[in-house]
Order: sequence, then structure tokens, then C-alpha cells
Amino acid sequence: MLTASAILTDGLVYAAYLFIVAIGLTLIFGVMKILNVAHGSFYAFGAYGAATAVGIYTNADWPAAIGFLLMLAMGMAIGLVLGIILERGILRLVYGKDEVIIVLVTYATFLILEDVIVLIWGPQSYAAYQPMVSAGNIEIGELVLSNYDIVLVAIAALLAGLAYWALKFTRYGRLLTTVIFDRETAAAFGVNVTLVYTVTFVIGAMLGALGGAVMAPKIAVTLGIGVEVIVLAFAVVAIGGMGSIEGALVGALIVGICRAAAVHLVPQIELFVIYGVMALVLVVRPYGLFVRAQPRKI
Amino acid sequence: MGGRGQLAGGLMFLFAAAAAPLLPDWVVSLVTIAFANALVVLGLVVLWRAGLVSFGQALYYCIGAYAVSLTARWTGFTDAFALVLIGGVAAGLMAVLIGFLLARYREIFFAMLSLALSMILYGVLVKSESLGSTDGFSVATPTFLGYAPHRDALGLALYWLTLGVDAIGAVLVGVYFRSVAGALAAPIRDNEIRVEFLGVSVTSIIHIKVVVAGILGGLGGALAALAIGHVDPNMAYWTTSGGFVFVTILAGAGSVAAAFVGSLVFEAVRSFAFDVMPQLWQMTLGSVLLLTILFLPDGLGSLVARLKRRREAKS
Amino acid sequence: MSHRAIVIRWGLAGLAVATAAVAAQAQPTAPAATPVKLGIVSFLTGPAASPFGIPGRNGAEIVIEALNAGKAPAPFNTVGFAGSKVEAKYVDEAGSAANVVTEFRNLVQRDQVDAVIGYVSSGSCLAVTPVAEELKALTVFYDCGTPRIFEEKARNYVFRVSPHATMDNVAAARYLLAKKKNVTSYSGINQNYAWGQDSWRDFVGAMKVLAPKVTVDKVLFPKLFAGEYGAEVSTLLTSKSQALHTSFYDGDLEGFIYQEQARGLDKRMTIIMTAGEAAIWRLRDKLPDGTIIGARGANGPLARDTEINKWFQKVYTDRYNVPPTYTAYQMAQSLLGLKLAYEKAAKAGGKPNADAIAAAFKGIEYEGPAGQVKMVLGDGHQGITETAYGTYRFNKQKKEPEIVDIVRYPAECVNPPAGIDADKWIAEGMKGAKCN
Amino acid sequence: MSAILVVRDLEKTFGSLVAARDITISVPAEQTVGVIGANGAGKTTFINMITGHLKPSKGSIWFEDREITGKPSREITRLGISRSFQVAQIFPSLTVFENICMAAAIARRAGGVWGNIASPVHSGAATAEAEATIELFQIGRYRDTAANTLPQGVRKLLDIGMAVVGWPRLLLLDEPTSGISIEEKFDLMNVVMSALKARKITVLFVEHDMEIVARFAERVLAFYDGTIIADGTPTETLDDPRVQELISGVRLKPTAARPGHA
Repeated sequence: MLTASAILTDGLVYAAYLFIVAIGLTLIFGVMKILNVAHGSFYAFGAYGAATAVGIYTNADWPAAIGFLLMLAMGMAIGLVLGIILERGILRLVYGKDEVIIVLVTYATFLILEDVIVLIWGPQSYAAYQPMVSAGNIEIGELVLSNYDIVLVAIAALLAGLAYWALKFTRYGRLLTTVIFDRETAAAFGVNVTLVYTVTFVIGAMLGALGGAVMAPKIAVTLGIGVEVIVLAFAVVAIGGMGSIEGALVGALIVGICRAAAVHLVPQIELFVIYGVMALVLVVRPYGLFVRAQPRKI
Repeated sequence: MGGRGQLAGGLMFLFAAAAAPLLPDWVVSLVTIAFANALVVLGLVVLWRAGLVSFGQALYYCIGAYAVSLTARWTGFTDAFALVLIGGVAAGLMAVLIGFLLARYREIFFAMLSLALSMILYGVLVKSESLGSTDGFSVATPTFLGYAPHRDALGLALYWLTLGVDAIGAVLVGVYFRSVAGALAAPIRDNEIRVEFLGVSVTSIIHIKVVVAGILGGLGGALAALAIGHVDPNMAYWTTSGGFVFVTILAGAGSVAAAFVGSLVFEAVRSFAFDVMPQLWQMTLGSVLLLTILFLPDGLGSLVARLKRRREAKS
Repeated sequence: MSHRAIVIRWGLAGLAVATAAVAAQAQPTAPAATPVKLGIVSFLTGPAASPFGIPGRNGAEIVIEALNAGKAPAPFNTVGFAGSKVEAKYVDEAGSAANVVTEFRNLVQRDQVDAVIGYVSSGSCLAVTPVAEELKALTVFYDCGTPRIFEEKARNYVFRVSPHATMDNVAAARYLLAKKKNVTSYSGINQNYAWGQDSWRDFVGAMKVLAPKVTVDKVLFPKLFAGEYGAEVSTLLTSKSQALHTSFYDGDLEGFIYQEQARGLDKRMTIIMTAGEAAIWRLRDKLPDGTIIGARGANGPLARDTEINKWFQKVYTDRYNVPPTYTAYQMAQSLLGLKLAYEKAAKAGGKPNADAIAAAFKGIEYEGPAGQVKMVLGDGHQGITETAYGTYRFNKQKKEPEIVDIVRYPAECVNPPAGIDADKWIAEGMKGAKCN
Repeated sequence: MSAILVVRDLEKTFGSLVAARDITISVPAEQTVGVIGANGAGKTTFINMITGHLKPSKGSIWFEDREITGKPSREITRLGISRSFQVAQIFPSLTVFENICMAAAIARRAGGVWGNIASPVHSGAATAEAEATIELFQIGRYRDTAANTLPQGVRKLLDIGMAVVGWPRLLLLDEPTSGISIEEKFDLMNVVMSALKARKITVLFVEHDMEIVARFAERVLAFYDGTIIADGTPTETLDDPRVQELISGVRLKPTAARPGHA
């Protein structure tokens, strides 16, 4: 019973983390059909930005809540700038090329950004633990939960709700849905696809950076944190169905729970449980859980 | 791919073979590794012509490498020719199996599934302490039909072996490209329905491509294992696959020779970046990739084609 | 190396490939007065740069500078290596084994270095070893921990001054049992790769020998650089163990500590960090008091207060504003050892070659910042030193980390004797350990 | 004349929707059959079932006295039934010659996986076949043009050429003149029909233009609501009052057939 509830809570926390890093990736893929390897860089930049912000507020002795908000704001701001630069400066030049070529463009961008981090922040690692430590913990039965983890789950839930609301009830969201559904028709009906692309990419970048920012207090912000996140987010998105927000949510939950169960019950398989689940899902549903194969017409 | 191209390729091959003893050792070993990797790239070219990209080609590379080192380790058998063959066959068999699954997928899904499969192999190897886990283990010094060279002579022998395997591979891939199964690449990318209605199973043609690419990947991994003298699970990691795709883009899918030139250029650029900017080599590589895609969308191979066209226009 | 020299060399390399004849001139022969060239390889990029690679490189820079100025304390106070200035070339260890081997060959064959010092990852060391032997290139590994290098085969040109990782875990077990008499069970969290797996195996082996009744509870192997340890912390929170063994370092270590602290794991069990020392200057008051800390030898705050240690601490701290951590120590130890061997070989006159230096290196003993090194294992190629463990405390008055309750273990107490493999030694009950 | 194609009681349903029912016909060898009907009348469903693209829900199809009901399209192609498409299905990045040569090589290859690997594309036989077909369809001046830059009419000819290069005995043409301007339609059909006659191929072609049907077909099948409502000579079918009411809409004089009728 204790193990079961531990698996559930751990799974939920891990799923929250996965969802936050995967939602931006799946959004960009859904609208632009770009599998963005540079998403890992957004994550890393967000984390470095958050660490810088935490450094500023710790020195200034501000209250923790302000520090937390400053951290998120800094992360998102970096995502905004980075997103605009990449979309306007690089991706614009390769629209219309093969999907796979664009993946490689983002891979090249990722390589370059890895070293830009060294140029800006140097090779040393940064700590940003203050928000998490000051959040404290609560005891539920025998389990001790970090309040920060609860905040993380809340943020993920909020993002999911926000995404649902935005896509369903806002003008821009409905526009996006149209573009996802049928790009040519959308263009024919006068949707400014160029603008939609820019805005989507920037939002995706901000979400990626936000992922890094909220995770920064839990980890040591160091070189190479982006690499791990890319493959993880890919796996989640592939399981859920690329381009599907609800897919990212369900994918994150599946991976989160499976991994937590593996750690508690059979720790030997933890290393490949994610890829195992991914391969399994792809074998049964080649396009992921939430995307149906499109029948081909003659 | 006319007779002139084959003649030029043959001459280049002979020149590369003859020049080796005059080259500095470090160049010989750099070229050996570049040409071993070129076989993997050639496999990716086979797939790419049909519009398929594998982000998991390191799977076969790694299987080829481990097959070589494990065979040498368990049986004490060190003949390089046989070991390379074993590497290719082992990877080929794996590709036959995986092909049943993979041949149904296209585009990004093909890429993602191949990535997942190679990461599973990585996870299994990391978990296998008896195989040295992440540290990997060393590969026995190979012999060549009883001849057991050392130091410089070993380097040259491996270089010539790699060159020989490359030449055979290039010729066979050339023949394959001219066969129905090989030429059905652009047609599959263009219009699978038409291919099916001409009476061909697209799935089985792609399956063949996966196997051809797998065998080439295994041969490349086997040669690399002998040249490096060490194998480790990183050979299956997705960044290794990413590197191969990188070279494929750099080389372009235009010709067989481009894979070799591209691989050589990549290895030289990488080594140069390590030498000159030890902390910014990723940026250098990323920039080269980006500039290639932007300004040479068909890869280095297209430079030759462009030159040829200009010459034809003049005459 | 100057920018121009690089351009010239690559130009020559290009020519060499095109017209092979030029190549012969690309390799200048070295006259006797030329400086000693060293290739220094460590992680300059990637996750291992900040904790290991960069401190290692910094250690090399500061020591080489002091040696070239002749300002190191005796007996290292001669200029450079036997009067020749030392010129270092720094190379990144990042990338696949193929890259590491290629860059090693480049250093030896293209740059014609006299020796290579480097390598953090055991995988790199294992990959480089056969190549170094084949090329007869003198190579000193400075940080990598796997005992396999000298156990698989006798080596001629490869040396390692720093003791291998077995010592860390044997001493950890001894310290834990000495200080926590009430331990009935313990758990472990180690990264899922060779270093973590080996560390855990050695620790469990040593515990079995020293306290056969103590049981193992949770065994966790999260992925390397996983970053998120929520499930692991929960699992450990459900455990009744009194102690937790970990060989985590840097990013993973810090992430784990932040996350476990938020949930109070350290209130329930004592954590033993075999490589924890590198993190104390960064974690400061975030590292729980009472944590058992190792430094892969008597390095850093665990080092004895000798003249040479005081000197090294001072020059390093003055330059980099942080005290040197253990990889910096290991680099300093390796450089100083190589210097002694070089100078011993140079006494014969002229510039010594690799064979002469290797012959001189075999079995030497000397004292560096981290104490007395004895090259006794692996036929005189593998060093052993004493080691120490201590308990961490953050001194709130001085606002500085402290390690108290330090226990020193003689080299012969925690290392296998010559001629027996580390695994076997532990499995057979650590026979012949001399602890007093 | 023995029947090359026999269809009995063919039916296809998608859930509750009946796309084809009660189709029974017999086509003698070398006959040219026109198929007419409004959109959704079941013409394409009928063709798709014969070529194996769709599996019939009921009934049977026989080709040269061999049952082919429900066989996969690849196998049916290999038995000697080819088809062209409403929208030309070609390989845009290849030249006209490469398109046809590819199709010729595929048709001539040995069976099995090994056949695919061992058969060269540019074998002498395949090349000769391709050249002959290009000649037959009079598209020689486009021989080395990339297919994605071809005019619409040539694309259609290429599409049909690729279906013919493997010497099929039965060819199904799905709206060969769709997307072609009225002025060009007759020229195109003249080229196609004389080529097919030259190779003695039995033809079923779907067509909306009654003039073309009247001119080129020897027999016309009229589809309505998934079934055949008239089957006979062009005159008979086109004069059928039901056909006039439900399909052609206007009365058309089949006697308008001009000289040169193939």
C-alpha cells in the first residue's frame, strides 16, 4: 500500500516534469511539423536563466515567492528571445524543406547553442536550490513530500488546463487547430500561416525554457542537461502521438508511472523502461496513442 | 553514374592505397576511422534516397563492433577479414529482424522508432557488467591471414583492409543502386501507390534497404572496432547516430563516392576543431552543418555535379 | 601553440594528404634544447567538465606555471622538467572512444608530445591504453578509477599515480563501521554506468568481509545524469537502512542532495559519499552535517598539512578563488611524479626517450600535495597512497565547510597487495591488509 | 471469343453504405469497354475491386479463367491487369524515360526478394521496352524531361505508358481525360487507343465525356447507385432512357461518331 501510493505520487511528479518539457515540443510539431532538437537548448537556457535569477534574488534578500516568480519570468524571457532569434534567423530559411532536414537544422542549432552556454555562463555549474528548500515539505503518513514537487504538479496541471482552454476557446487557439488540421485550407482561408508559425515557435520555446526554469532548483545546472531532456521529451511525445497535447499528457503519465514502478519494484530495468514503453506503443500504434494514421487517397 | 565516374573512383581508390605509406601515421589512422564510418554513411544514403532517415543507425555500428570484439574475446580468433565479415553478418541479421517492424514506418516515425531501438541496445549494454558496462572493453590486435603486424605496419594493414572493404562495398552498393530494389528509392519517396500498382511490395523493398544499410553499418562498426581497439556502449548512443546523419547531409545522397569524401571532411573538421578550439568544437560542427544545409542542400557531392554541368555548358 | 603554428600545421597536413611527399617535412626533429611537450586531456565540455575536467586542467596550469618559473617547493624546484620548459597542449576528452583515441594519436603522432597526462573517464583510459602501448607513448592517467587497466595485462608505457577506486570503497566501509556501530542494514544509490556499478560492488564486497551480518536493503541505479530522483528518494524513505552509499558526483550529487533534503532523507540515514569532496565548496550549508565524505584519496581538506600541500592550496586558491578539489590534486600528483621520473631519466644525459622515462618511473616513491605515493601495483605502474575519510560539518561561525573526525587509512590497509586483482582480493576477505 | 474478365454478383459495402452491388459482366478479349456513371455511382469502386485495391464483400472476379477475388493488387498486377489513375500517378523526380524504364524493369524482373535485388533497371530488354513504349505513346520529345515539369496531357500519357510497358492483357483506365482541355481530349484518346489496339489490350475506361465514350468504346456499361443499369453497344446504352435520365442528362446522338473511329 505504501509502495503503491509512493509509486503513484512519484509517478505524478515525474509525469509533471515530463509534461512540462514535452508540451512545447509537441505544440511545435503539431503546428509546424518540426521535430525540434533545439528544445533541449531551450530547457538548458531556461535553467541557466533561472539559476541566474535565483542568484540575483538570493543576494538581494527578497522573499522566496518573488524569487520564484522572478525565476519563471527570467526563464520565459530567455525562451522568448531565443525563440524569436531561431525562428526568424534560421528556421525561416528552411521552411518547405524535407521534415528530416529541418530536424537536422535544429540539431545543428542545438550544437551551436550548447557552446553559446559555455560562452555566456562558462563551464562551471550553478545551483538554484533556494526556492525548493524554502518551500519545505509535508508528511502524509510515512511519505514525505516536497512542497516544491506539489507546486510542480500544479504547474503542469495548470499548463494542461491552459492549453486546453487556449486551443478550444480563444481565437488564436482555434486558428492553431485549423492549421494543425489542414495547413493548405487554413492558408486558403486567409490565415496568416507565417505569423502563426512565429508565435507558435516562440510559445514552444518559452514552454521549453519554463521547463528548465522550474527544474533548475531541483538539479545542478550544468553543461549537457539539454541532451538528456531531448530524448526523454521525444519518447513522451512519440508515445502520446506527435502534435497532440492530450497525447503529451497521457504519454507523460504513462512514462512517469512506469518509471516510478520500475524504480520501486524492479530497479534493474529503470534504464530502458522508457524506450521499451515507447517501442511497444509504436509497434501497436505507429503514430502514437492520440494520432490516427491518415488513410491515403488515390 | 557512368563509366567515367567508376574509372575516377577506381583511380582515387588506387591513389589512396598507394599514398598511405607516405602519409604521417596520424593521418592514416584518421582516414581509417573516417573510411570505416563512411560505410555507415553509405547505408544511410541507401535509406535517404528513399526519403528515410534513421536516427538509430548506431545500433548496427555497435552490433558490428561488439560482434568483432566478442568473437575475438571468446574464441581467440583474430583474423581481421573473418571478423569484419562476422560484424557485417551479425548486424545484417539484426536488420532482417528489425526490418519486419521498421519497414512499415515512414518519415519522422521511422527515425524515432530506429532511435528507440538503438537506445534499448545502449541500455542493455550499460546494464551488462560482464561486457564492461559503459567502460566497454578492448579489441584484440587483429591478424591478417596469419600475418601479425604491429605499430605502423598494423596501422597500414588496417587502412588497406578498410579501403578494401570500402571498395567492395562501394562497388556492390553501386550494383545495388542499379537494380530494381536499389533504384526503387526516389520512386518510393515520390509515389508509393504507383510502386505498389506496378506490382512491387514497398514494404519488402524498404526491408531490403534496412538490411543493406544494416550490413553496411555493421561492417563500418567492425572496421572501427579494429581501428580504435576498443568498444563501448556509446557506439549505440543517439548522438553517434546523429553524427552519421550529419555526415550524410554533408555528403549528400548524390553518389557513392560522396559518402567517403563527406566522412573524410567531417573527421578532418572535427579533429581540426578539437585542435584549434577545444572548448567550442560543437559550435564549429553545428555551424558547418547549418551552412551545408543552407548553401549546399545536396551536399558536397553536388559540387562535383555542379562543376560537371559548368564544363558541359562551356563545351 | 600559437595560432600561426596551427595554421601552418593544418596547411601542411592538407598538403600531405594531397601530395604525400611533403609529409616528411611536417614532422620536425626535436633538438635537445626544445621544451618538453605535454598533452593534457580532460573534459573541457559536457557535464564532467565542471566537476573534474576544469579543476584538473586548472591544476595542470598552475603547477606547470610554477615549475617553469622554478618556484615549486623542493624537491620540485628545478626549472620545468630537468631545466627544459614545459609546454602543455590542452585537449577535450569529450566524444566517443573513437574521438578519444584519434585525439590521442594526434597528440602523439602529429604534435609529437613527450607524454600525455589525462583522462577522467575509465572508458577513455581503457580505450587509450592499448594505443599508448602500441605507439610506445608515455601516458599518465590522472583521475580514472578502474583497476582493470593494470590487472588485465602488464603495461610498459602507461602509469597511474592516483590509486584506483577500490580504495575509496574499502575505506568507506571501514569508516562507516567504525563510526556507526548500530548499522544493521544499508542501501545504495549509484549511477547506472561502470563507475557506479564498480563502486557499489566494491563497497558491498568490503562490507560482507568486515560485517557479514549487516544486510543490503535498497539497491538503486538511476540513469547517469538523470536529474530527477523523486522516485529514488521515495524508495529510500520507505527503507529502514541506517546508511546510504553513493558514488554520485557533481550535478547528479547536487541534484540528489537538493531533492532528498527537501524530503528529509538525511534525517533518517547517514549518507556516505565516496566522491563527495568535490562538491563541498558548492553545497556548503546544503550538505547535511554528519555526512561521511571521501575525496578519492587524501586530497583537499583530507590532505595532510604538509609544506607542499600548503603551497599547492595557496597557489591554486589565489588563482581560481576556490580551494583545489581532488581532481586538481590528482593532476598535481601526476605531473610531479612525471617530473621526477623525467629528471631521473635525464641524468643519463640528453633528452630522455619514452623508454628511459618509463624505466625511471617504475616503482618510484615521492611525496606530493596529497601525501606519499608508492608505485607498487601493476609492476610499479600503479600508485597507492594512504586515504582518509571524515565527517562533514558546516562551520556556522566561520561560514566554511569543515571535515572533522578524520580517520586515515594506510595505503596497505585499503589497497590489494601487488599481484592480486582488486575484485579477488575483496572477495577473498581482503587478506594481507595492514591497517596500523 | 473467350472472356478475359468475368465478374459475378460483385458487392461492396462500407458499413451500411452499399458502394457496389449485383455486378455481373463478362468482357471478351480485346474489347474496348467504356464505363459511365455519375460521381459516386460505383465506377471507381468497381475498378478498385478488380485491381485488388479494395476487397469485395461478396461475389467473385475471374481473370483468364483464374479467380483473383481479394488478391493483393501487387499479385494482380503480376497476373496481367494494369491500371492508370484519375490523377496521373508518376514519379515526379524522375525523367520520362526513367519512369517508364523503372516500370519496364519491374515488370520484367524475376520473382521474390532476390529478384528485386538481382534484376538491373537498365537491362537491355527493359531499356528497349521503354524506348518502344515512349515511341508508341508519341512522347519522345519529353524523353529526358523531369516528370514534375510535364504538361498535363503528357503526364496522363506517361501514366498510361507505365501501365502498358509491362504488356498487360487487361488495362483499366480511370478517367484518362480528366483534367485535360476539351480541345486536347480527342488527340490524347487517339494516341492512347491506337497504342492499346496495337498491343491487343483489353480496355475498360471510365469516362464522363459521352462524345469520347461514343467515339472510342465498342461497348458501354452504365453505373447508377452501385450497379449496372445498362450494358450494350454505345448506341444502345446511350439511348437507354434510364441512362439519359440518370446519367447523361441530355440526349446525345451516338451517330455523331466521326470517321477514324478506332
